[in-house]
Amino acid sequence: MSETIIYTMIALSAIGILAAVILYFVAQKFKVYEDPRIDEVETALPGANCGGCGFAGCRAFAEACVKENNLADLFCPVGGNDCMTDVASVLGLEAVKQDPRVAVVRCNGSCEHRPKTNQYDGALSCAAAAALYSGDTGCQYGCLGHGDCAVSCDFDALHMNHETGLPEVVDDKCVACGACVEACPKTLFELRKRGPKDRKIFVSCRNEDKGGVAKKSCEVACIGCSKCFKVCPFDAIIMNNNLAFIDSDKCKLCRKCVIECPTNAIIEVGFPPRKIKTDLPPKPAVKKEAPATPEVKASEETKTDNSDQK
Amino acid sequence: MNQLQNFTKGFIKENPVFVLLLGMCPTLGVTSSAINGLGMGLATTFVLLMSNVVISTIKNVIPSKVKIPSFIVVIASLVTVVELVMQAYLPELYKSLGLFIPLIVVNCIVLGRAEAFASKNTIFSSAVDGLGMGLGFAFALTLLGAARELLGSGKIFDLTIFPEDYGMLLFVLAPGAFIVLGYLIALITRLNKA
Amino acid sequence: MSKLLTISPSPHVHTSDSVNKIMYRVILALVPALAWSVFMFGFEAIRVTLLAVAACMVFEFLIQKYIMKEVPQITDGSAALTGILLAFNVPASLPTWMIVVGALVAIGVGKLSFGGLGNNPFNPALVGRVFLLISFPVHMTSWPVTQHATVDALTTATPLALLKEGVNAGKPVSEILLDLPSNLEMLYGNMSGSLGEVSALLLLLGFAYMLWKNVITWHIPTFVLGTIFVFQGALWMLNPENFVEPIFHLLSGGAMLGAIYMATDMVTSPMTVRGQLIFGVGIGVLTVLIRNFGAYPEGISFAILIMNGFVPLINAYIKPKRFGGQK
Amino acid sequence: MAQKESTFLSMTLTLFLVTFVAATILGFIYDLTKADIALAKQQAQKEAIESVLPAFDTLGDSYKMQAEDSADSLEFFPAYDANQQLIGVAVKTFTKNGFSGLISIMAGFSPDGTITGFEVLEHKETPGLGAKMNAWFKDETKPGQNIIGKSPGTSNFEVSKDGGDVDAITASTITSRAFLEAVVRAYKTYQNAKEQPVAISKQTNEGGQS
Amino acid sequence: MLKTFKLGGVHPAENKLSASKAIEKLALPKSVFIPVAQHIGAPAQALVKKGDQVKVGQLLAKSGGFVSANIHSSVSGTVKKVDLAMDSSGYPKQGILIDVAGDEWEEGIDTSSTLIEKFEADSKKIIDKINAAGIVGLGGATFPTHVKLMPPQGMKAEMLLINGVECEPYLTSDHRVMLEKAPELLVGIRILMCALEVKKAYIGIENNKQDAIAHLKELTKADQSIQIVPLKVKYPQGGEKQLIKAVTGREVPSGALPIAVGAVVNNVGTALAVYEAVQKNKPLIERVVTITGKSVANPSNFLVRVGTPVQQLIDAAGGLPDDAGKIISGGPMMGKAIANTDIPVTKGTSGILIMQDKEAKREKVKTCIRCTRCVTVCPMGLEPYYLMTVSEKQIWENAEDHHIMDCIECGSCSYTCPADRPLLDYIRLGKGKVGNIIRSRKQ
Amino acid sequence: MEYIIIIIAAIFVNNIVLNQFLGVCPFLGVSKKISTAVGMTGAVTFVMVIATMVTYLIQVYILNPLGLQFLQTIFFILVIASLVQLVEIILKKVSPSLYQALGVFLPLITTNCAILGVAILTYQKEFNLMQGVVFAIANAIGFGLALVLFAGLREHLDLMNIPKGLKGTPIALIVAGILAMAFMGFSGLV
Ligand SMILES: Cc1cc2nc3c(=O)[nH]c(=O)nc-3n(C[C@H](O)[C@H](O)[C@H](O)COP(=O)(O)O)c2cc1C
Ligand SMILES: Cc1cc2nc3c(=O)[nH]c(=O)nc-3n(C[C@H](O)[C@H](O)[C@H](O)COP(=O)(O)O)c2cc1C
Ligand SMILES: Cc1cc2nc3c(=O)[nH]c(=O)nc-3n(C[C@H](O)[C@H](O)[C@H](O)COP(=O)(O)O)c2cc1C
Ligand SMILES: Cc1cc2nc3c(=O)[nH]c(=O)nc-3n(C[C@H](O)[C@H](O)[C@H](O)CO)c2cc1C
Ligand code: SF4
Ligand code: SF4
Ligand code: SF4
Ligand code: SF4
Ligand code: FES
Repeated sequence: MSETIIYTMIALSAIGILAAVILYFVAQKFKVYEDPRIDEVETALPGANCGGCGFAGCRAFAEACVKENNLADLFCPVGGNDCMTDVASVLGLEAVKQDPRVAVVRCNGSCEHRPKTNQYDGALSCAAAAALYSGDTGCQYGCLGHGDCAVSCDFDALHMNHETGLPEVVDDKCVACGACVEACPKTLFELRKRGPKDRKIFVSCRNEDKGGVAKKSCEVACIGCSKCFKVCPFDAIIMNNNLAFIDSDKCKLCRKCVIECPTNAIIEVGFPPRKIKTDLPPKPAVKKEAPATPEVKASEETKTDNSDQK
Repeated sequence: MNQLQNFTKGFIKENPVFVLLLGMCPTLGVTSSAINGLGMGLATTFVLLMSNVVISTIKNVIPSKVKIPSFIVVIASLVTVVELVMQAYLPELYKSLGLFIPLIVVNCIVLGRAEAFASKNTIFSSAVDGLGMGLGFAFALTLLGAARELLGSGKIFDLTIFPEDYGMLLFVLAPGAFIVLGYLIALITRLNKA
Repeated sequence: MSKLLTISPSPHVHTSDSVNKIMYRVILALVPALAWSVFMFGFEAIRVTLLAVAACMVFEFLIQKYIMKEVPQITDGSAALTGILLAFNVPASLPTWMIVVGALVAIGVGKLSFGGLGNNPFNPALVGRVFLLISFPVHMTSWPVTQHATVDALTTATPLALLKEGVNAGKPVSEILLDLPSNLEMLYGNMSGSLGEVSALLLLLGFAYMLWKNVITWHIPTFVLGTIFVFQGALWMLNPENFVEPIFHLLSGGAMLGAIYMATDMVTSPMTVRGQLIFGVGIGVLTVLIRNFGAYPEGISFAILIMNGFVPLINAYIKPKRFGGQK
Repeated sequence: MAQKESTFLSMTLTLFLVTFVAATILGFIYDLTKADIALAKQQAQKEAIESVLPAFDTLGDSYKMQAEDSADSLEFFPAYDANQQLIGVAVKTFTKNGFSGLISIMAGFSPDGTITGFEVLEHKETPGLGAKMNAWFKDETKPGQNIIGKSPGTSNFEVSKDGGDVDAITASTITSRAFLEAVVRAYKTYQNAKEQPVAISKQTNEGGQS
Repeated sequence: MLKTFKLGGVHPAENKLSASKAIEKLALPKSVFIPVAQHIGAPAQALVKKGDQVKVGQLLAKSGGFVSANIHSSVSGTVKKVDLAMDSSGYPKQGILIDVAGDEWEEGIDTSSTLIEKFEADSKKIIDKINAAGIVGLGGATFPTHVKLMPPQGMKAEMLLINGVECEPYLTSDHRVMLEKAPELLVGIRILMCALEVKKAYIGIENNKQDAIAHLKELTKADQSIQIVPLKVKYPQGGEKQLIKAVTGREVPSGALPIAVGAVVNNVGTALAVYEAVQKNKPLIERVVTITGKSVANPSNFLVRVGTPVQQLIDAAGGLPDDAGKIISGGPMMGKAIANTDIPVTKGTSGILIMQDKEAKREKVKTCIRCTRCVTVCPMGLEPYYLMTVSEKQIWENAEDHHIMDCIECGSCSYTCPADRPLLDYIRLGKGKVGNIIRSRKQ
Repeated sequence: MEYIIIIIAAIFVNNIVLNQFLGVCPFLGVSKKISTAVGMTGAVTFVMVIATMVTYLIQVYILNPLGLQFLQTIFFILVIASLVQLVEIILKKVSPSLYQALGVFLPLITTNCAILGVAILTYQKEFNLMQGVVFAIANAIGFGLALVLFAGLREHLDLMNIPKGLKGTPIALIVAGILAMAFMGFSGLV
């Protein structure tokens, strides 16, 4: 064994021991307690730092979780229940289950349904437009169409449809962070229960004007006629200020109200196409002849079918 | 995750350079040519593989307070081995990689993988992870080196692609490293998404 | 009402000034200098300029349309301006392909990578120019013989290069100056150099035009040139054998072109007058440092680029005087 | 994952063990590679010497000599043919005035001072510019820049810009000046050494014999 | 050298088309809609109900708090309903709809045009009268005047500034008031000085109203306490802080009120209204409104009863031109575009401007080229380009740090931006948000 | 003069990040805000100077006499790692405010090539202790200059409309490249 090897062994071991000894004593002397669970909780979180939980980022949420020691009011919408279960297991607590939610737009006043009454020519921001005036249509409650909501969505779950001028939510991508709820100056977004197979039924309108006024400014406005309210077998519908609202906790997705609504203000999402007899948006009309629209559709379909065959 | 995925993730999906952005110094510093990139990449791969193996072997006997120092000693020893061996048998390469060989020690991926993977996984999967990550690193460095060498002097691995007169010197120099890496990362991210 | 009224927030009136007008006025201001370089370098000057402008505009169009998928904005004149200024900063003899590469770097890397007009922190034309200078040092420092040379033997090198050469070889400045064009010659533009930098006088003429049209303010050029004058003057007073007198530095090389047309690029310069003071002084000091002590005989391109890097910091800390703010 | 408690003993012990094992392994590997590293270094040196001198038979003992214009010394490697006749001397010379500082060169001189070859051993000049010097100054197709076969004693080893006989590397005058400075330094020191052999401090050559 | 404020400012084309048109009385409307909130502060509370008969000058709604103002009837007739109706922003607001019948005035109001110069020099009584008359600032902000006249504890007004600047292009109502009602105006000023207990008043007038300057100088020759100050033509000279700076050289600190530097600023129209209220018992029920525009057949200045539909003014000026693209209530720099000509003239309506189609449209927004012009012209020394960006990206902390709340919304920045950026649109938005944040923080 | 040359060379000509490629990870990582960049610079300066001194002494008084130069790497890194941990622990207790300011950066410094790089370079360049310290300080300043400049640029870019694909790291690298290119203007200055 050469000299170098011996020196090597001595020197290196010595510095190793030295490091350990110093570290040990210093660590003893200058001990500061920090809850290691904060880090653990943080790793369990998705790390999107979106603030959907109401805290300034994931770390702050983690700190809150550890501090509160009670997860009742704490929920990470992005990670969802799985994530909260993880957090709970780190902390040895029960996670609070929340029904998965998804954003819906409560305005269906597309360009064709809602005539313009003036031309807006300012900054292309809903918030700016809303601060200026009620909007470029007769409906002061409706979508302004400049897409603040779409910009606010960090998850690419919201897009403006340029045909209708309205935003559309991509259910699969939406994590119910609520950013759009905050962003929309007309508060058109609602986080609704996702429902089985992403099915949901809701009143896509926030117009609180009286029936006539509402109808005049927008064809598909809720006119507050209460027909849906009466037909609902589960008392899921609330009438308030000339406007119907469906409580997603009570709604059993029976779709009776959809057929009942005279203005098509109630929207159903995620259902398979109805059997021909019920696929008639306005009026129950099982016996009556089908209204024009589906007929046109049907003939269009057959046309395309034909052309395909050719 | 099966071992194959574990192995391949380092190439594109979790590429240490393009995606995780670790080990930037050697990445930028030695890639003035493809061969340098490859050499450095392989040296790092060796260290990564071995350190992952060693650390996952000894992980259970290390007290947490001296975890980092111990890991570093392991890594530094391995680097020294590489340094010595390279000096003895590949003196040319050693010369051109210069300062960056000892700096493998502080290459964030080595310690990063040790911490994040090897200290939690079995020896075999740690080895696979180390090898995959290392080769991913080598792949990235070679790619970057090749791109810079091509743009800078019209060659790849010293094979002339176009006359050197058309080479743009800047790409061989420091700024070129940053710029080429910037665009490469953008490209890879794009491919990753697609 | 049959027609829908327009609604918009106030104000409802607007100046007639526009980005396009600003850009085209700068281009117009550069025309005399361009004419002079055509006189000096002949057809080559036209070739380089047209090529650079065309390449910049084509790249801007292609990248915006096909890579960024935006509506191309080449008519705003900024790409053309970048092209002209790039051309003004290279020797008239630069091979075609290098000009194209320079334009690609200027527009692609220097401008559009950041999102296009207004977003770039660095002056695009200078990014292109410095890229060329570092990548092709030989071509970028070989100057064509001017067509109207008076001091024939020496016209292929710029006054600054000759100066640096001489100083490096240990000659005293007074001796070197004998071989250089006189201040008057440099003022009207009888010297060798990059295509657009030769005539200080015509560049100043363009400056006057831009001031008149309110395209730029006087601050930055004055601060830059003033600093060069003062700093170089101080060095010269200390040791006239090692350092040349300050006027020489104002008239030679790209000092005028840089100070008037490149440092003033509004996108890449500070927002307040006090910020512009720091910016201008910084450029002046760095230019003198590089010219006198660095490897490059000419330094204003680097100086401007470096100070471009400081602009965000300057903007973050140097604020306009606020009404009712603390005194 | 079960991890050990951090007690004083366990901490010290582990770190000791880790370093100890590492040290042992390293020590052995160092021992193992030591000879090879030295060999590789010599090999490189020898190759450099061979490439700058005409074919020789044996290398004499190398010696160091103080450069005439600097406090540092240059290393000399005399080479002999089969008859123990001096064929040339390889001089390891340097300059600190390169564009990026140090340039180290092995220059070969025939006994009359003509340059027989050179090899740049170490430099940090800019790739594509100054870095070209190894090829530039021995390009046989360009007599203006080729220094092989010339002698600093007979031609002016300055760049043509400074009035000398050698064309500088394009756009790299600084490197060229520095390079020539190093060569001239080697030449001058060599001439001095010839004139006053007393000053030569003999050294044992550690294995330059081939 | 004419006086002016130092920082920033712009000079848009003046276009004072109606400057030479004498004030005409507009015919009585058929019905009026009188909103209960025509001022800054709490809305007034309606006192009448459907079917009530009202006379001109009768109190319709009572001031709803300290910062609020009474609302009086501007016509006589029957209250048709007390209900919501669209205001200029398109949102329904409460107001009183009255069908006009005859022109019967409340007793005690002196409708003659005789000039009464003498007044009782009792500050308290004057302020009470002003309060009762529902006078609010007619310069645009419609801030209740009586509040301004009662400086907060520990502050003392040193001077009165009368704002005759009228720096907005097109508008000429103040100009006409200064020419045609100068004697009344001066009495009003003396009343205000008395109410504030100050010895000095200045009337700031931009130099483009030479006739008004000469006229008022002539009338005040004898009176040392009122001084006419001609000012350089520069927008927004009429902004309160700018006017104070221009006339006195004092700078109202950021976030503070003019009274902090001892100044109170009132518009000439306000001073005239004060005269009428104090000397003639006439509440604020009518005001001078300019109706103008490049294609308007007959740009004029009308004396209009509050509540008159804008449509009637337009008709009186020759009808809506075919090429009308935008109707603005107020001037082109600060006025508000309206979509609907049924909305009423209110106390704050200084003019109706009808813009042609081609002027009405904004240019396409381009990216900011950081030309520094917005910074240079901002009279408050702000960085509009930055404020817009952070407001657009909703980084409110940065907006607050950069003093977004100091913005007086003069629009100089948007006006001057060569890239046609909607700077003020976003700054206004940011101001709203930051204001809310600050308020909620205080609570 | 000698010190001035060391300083100018380290800050401008051979800037540790832009030219030597050392400490690039923190350069990219902690440069999103100017305030963090300043904090990091403080922490790096602190550790770099101490580390350079300690490693210098170790090199001269332990490794060289014993002929253990090949152990340089392992010794240096062990010293740096322990040092950083020590500093962190002590700061946390002694000056919580300073720890708040610098603490978060300390763990990052262990794996910062710049520290080890400067330690090794100090030895390679055959500086003496004083020169080594000056060299370390100058490099720390060079690092800080690059970092703060870069942070300013990135804060600025955050408000700009960077094309989607280039947002984040790619554009940061391009900016770093252009900055490095601009800094090449300093070449030959010393
Ligand atoms: C990035 C860069 C690297 C350079 N590298 C070298 C070099 O390695 N050697 C050299 O002599 N000149 C180099 N130069 C060029 C010198 O700055 C200088 O221009 C030249 O040496 C003297 O000019 P000349 O040779 O054209 O007469 C470099 C320039 C730059 C910008
Ligand atoms: C809450 C509040 C309190 C005010 N108090 C006073 C005051 O005490 N004295 C005063 O002269 N003005 C007071 N003002 C009026 C303002 O200074 C200013 O004149 C008014 O907002 C309209 O000005 P503008 O048109 O320039 O915006 C007050 C305004 C507000 C909003
Ligand atoms: C940008 C700007 C411009 C203004 N221009 C005028 C003006 O020209 N004339 C005027 O009387 N008030 C103008 N004002 C309103 C004044 O600031 C201030 O509110 C008014 O003179 C106070 O008087 P008042 O309370 O009697 O209305 C302007 C306000 C702003 C913010
Ligand atoms: C006064 C002025 C100077 C300009 N100087 C330059 C310049 O030096 N280089 C350049 O590429 N563009 C210049 N431009 C054009 C434009 O600002 C530039 O393309 C932007 O930097 C691109 O975003 C200039 C524009 C103006 C108004
Ligand atoms: S912003 Fe709205 S649509 Fe987007 S993820 Fe959040 S809740 Fe869903
Ligand atoms: S839903 Fe709301 S935020 Fe979205 S475009 Fe409509 S108004 Fe704007
Ligand atoms: S609107 Fe506000 S930000 Fe714009 S110039 Fe006026 S005061 Fe300044
Ligand atoms: S005026 Fe317009 S273009 Fe100029 S800096 Fe301001 S916002 Fe930008
Ligand atoms: S590799 Fe150098 S700091 Fe990470």
